[in-house]
Amino acid sequence: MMNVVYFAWVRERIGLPQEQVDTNAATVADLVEELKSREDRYEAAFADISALRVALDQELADFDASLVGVNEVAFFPPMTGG
Amino acid sequence: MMNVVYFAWVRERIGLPQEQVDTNAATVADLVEELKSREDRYEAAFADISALRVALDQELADFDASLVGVNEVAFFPPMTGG
Amino acid sequence: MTVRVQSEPFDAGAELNRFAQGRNDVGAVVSFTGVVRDTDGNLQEMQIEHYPGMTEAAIAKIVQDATTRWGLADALVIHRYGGLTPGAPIMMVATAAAHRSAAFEAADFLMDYLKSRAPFWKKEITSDGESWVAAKDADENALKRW
Amino acid sequence: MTVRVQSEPFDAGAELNRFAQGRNDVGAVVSFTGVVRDTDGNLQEMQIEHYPGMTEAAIAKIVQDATTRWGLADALVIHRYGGLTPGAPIMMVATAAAHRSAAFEAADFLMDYLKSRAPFWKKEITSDGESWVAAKDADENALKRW
Repeated sequence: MMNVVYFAWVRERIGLPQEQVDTNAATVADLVEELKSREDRYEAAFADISALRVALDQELADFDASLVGVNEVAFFPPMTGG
Repeated sequence: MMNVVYFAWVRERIGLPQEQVDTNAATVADLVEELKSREDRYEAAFADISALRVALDQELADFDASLVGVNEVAFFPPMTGG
Repeated sequence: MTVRVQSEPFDAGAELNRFAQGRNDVGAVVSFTGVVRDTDGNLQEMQIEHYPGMTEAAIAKIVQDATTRWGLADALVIHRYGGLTPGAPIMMVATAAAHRSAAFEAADFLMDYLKSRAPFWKKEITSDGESWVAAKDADENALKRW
Repeated sequence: MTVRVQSEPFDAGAELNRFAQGRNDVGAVVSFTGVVRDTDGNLQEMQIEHYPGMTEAAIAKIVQDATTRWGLADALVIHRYGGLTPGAPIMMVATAAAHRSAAFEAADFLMDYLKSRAPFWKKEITSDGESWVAAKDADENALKRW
């Protein structure tokens, strides 16, 4: 089971801040495809991957990164702190 | 009569913070030559003109600037504020 | 080094006065305070979301990088989350160094990195509705300076 | 715009909190505080001499230039003269602008110009004697950045 968390408008489009996902996806991109095939709200959130960022176990990563050994995947738009 | 003021080590070498000087010097450089010819302490203070700055009526100026209409001449080392 | 992520307001002046106190090797202290700006006069609230855990770790790494690179005597980052009203301080950064160029550059660097690498997201609630603040290309490009 | 030249200490934190208050068009406030540094551990006093009249006018002109160039919402300069002990604040600069780059650059500019164009001179009194602080070529060269 993978802990998947969402922030900002990704969270709003998907409709929840986090969920446990039963997945064997090898990479982040694979996980995104799995989620998109599930329901329209995921399709809406992940429509434009270039507008998104991903963190694996709280460190920024790429969409082609492996999920082996990862406990938490986070999806969010580019950060706007400061 | 010209009001001449000195700051920092220029003041210390000349031994006073300001004085009234009776002069017909046309430029700052002429005034410096006049003062140097007076006494050793002026010679000591003005030995290296490149190490000095001058202000005319409280605005930075060059040593070849005219003294026409000027009330106050100030000599000092490069500033070290901040 | 101090890093605080909090919903409560903070007193920038008091933080500045406490910062790098009692050190004789500090000649320069630079602070930056980010304030909720209401350019169009219709902002009701700025909501700031963050990623607890990752936020603190990401900021600590950025501060550590700046401290090493510029030999800072001390560094401070405070960043708020939750609902903020116009004019309220959002965050502050402070740097202390022997000389002014190090303090200035490190504070500038910290701001650039916090802006694009610390997991915060801003949403503006105006009388016309609400919208997420979009990241600017300029902010991402600013990182290339360092 | 505030310019103060004074012998009395000032409270940098209180000044920062008072600065640019109640303005909704300010998103960024940068402050710089210069502190008497005692690198070698033998500094007894820093004496600062200035040119009354010219000092205020020179600073006002520098602040006016920065305000125009970066469209500052507000700017503050406080500079002390007289005898200061190690760790004491010498001077402070603050800038307020809509965006952080303007506030940072204007504060950096103000410091560069105050350093080399405002008529202050520093003398260090140490246990080994006293000496005037020499101007650095780097400080004069820094002006070419602007």
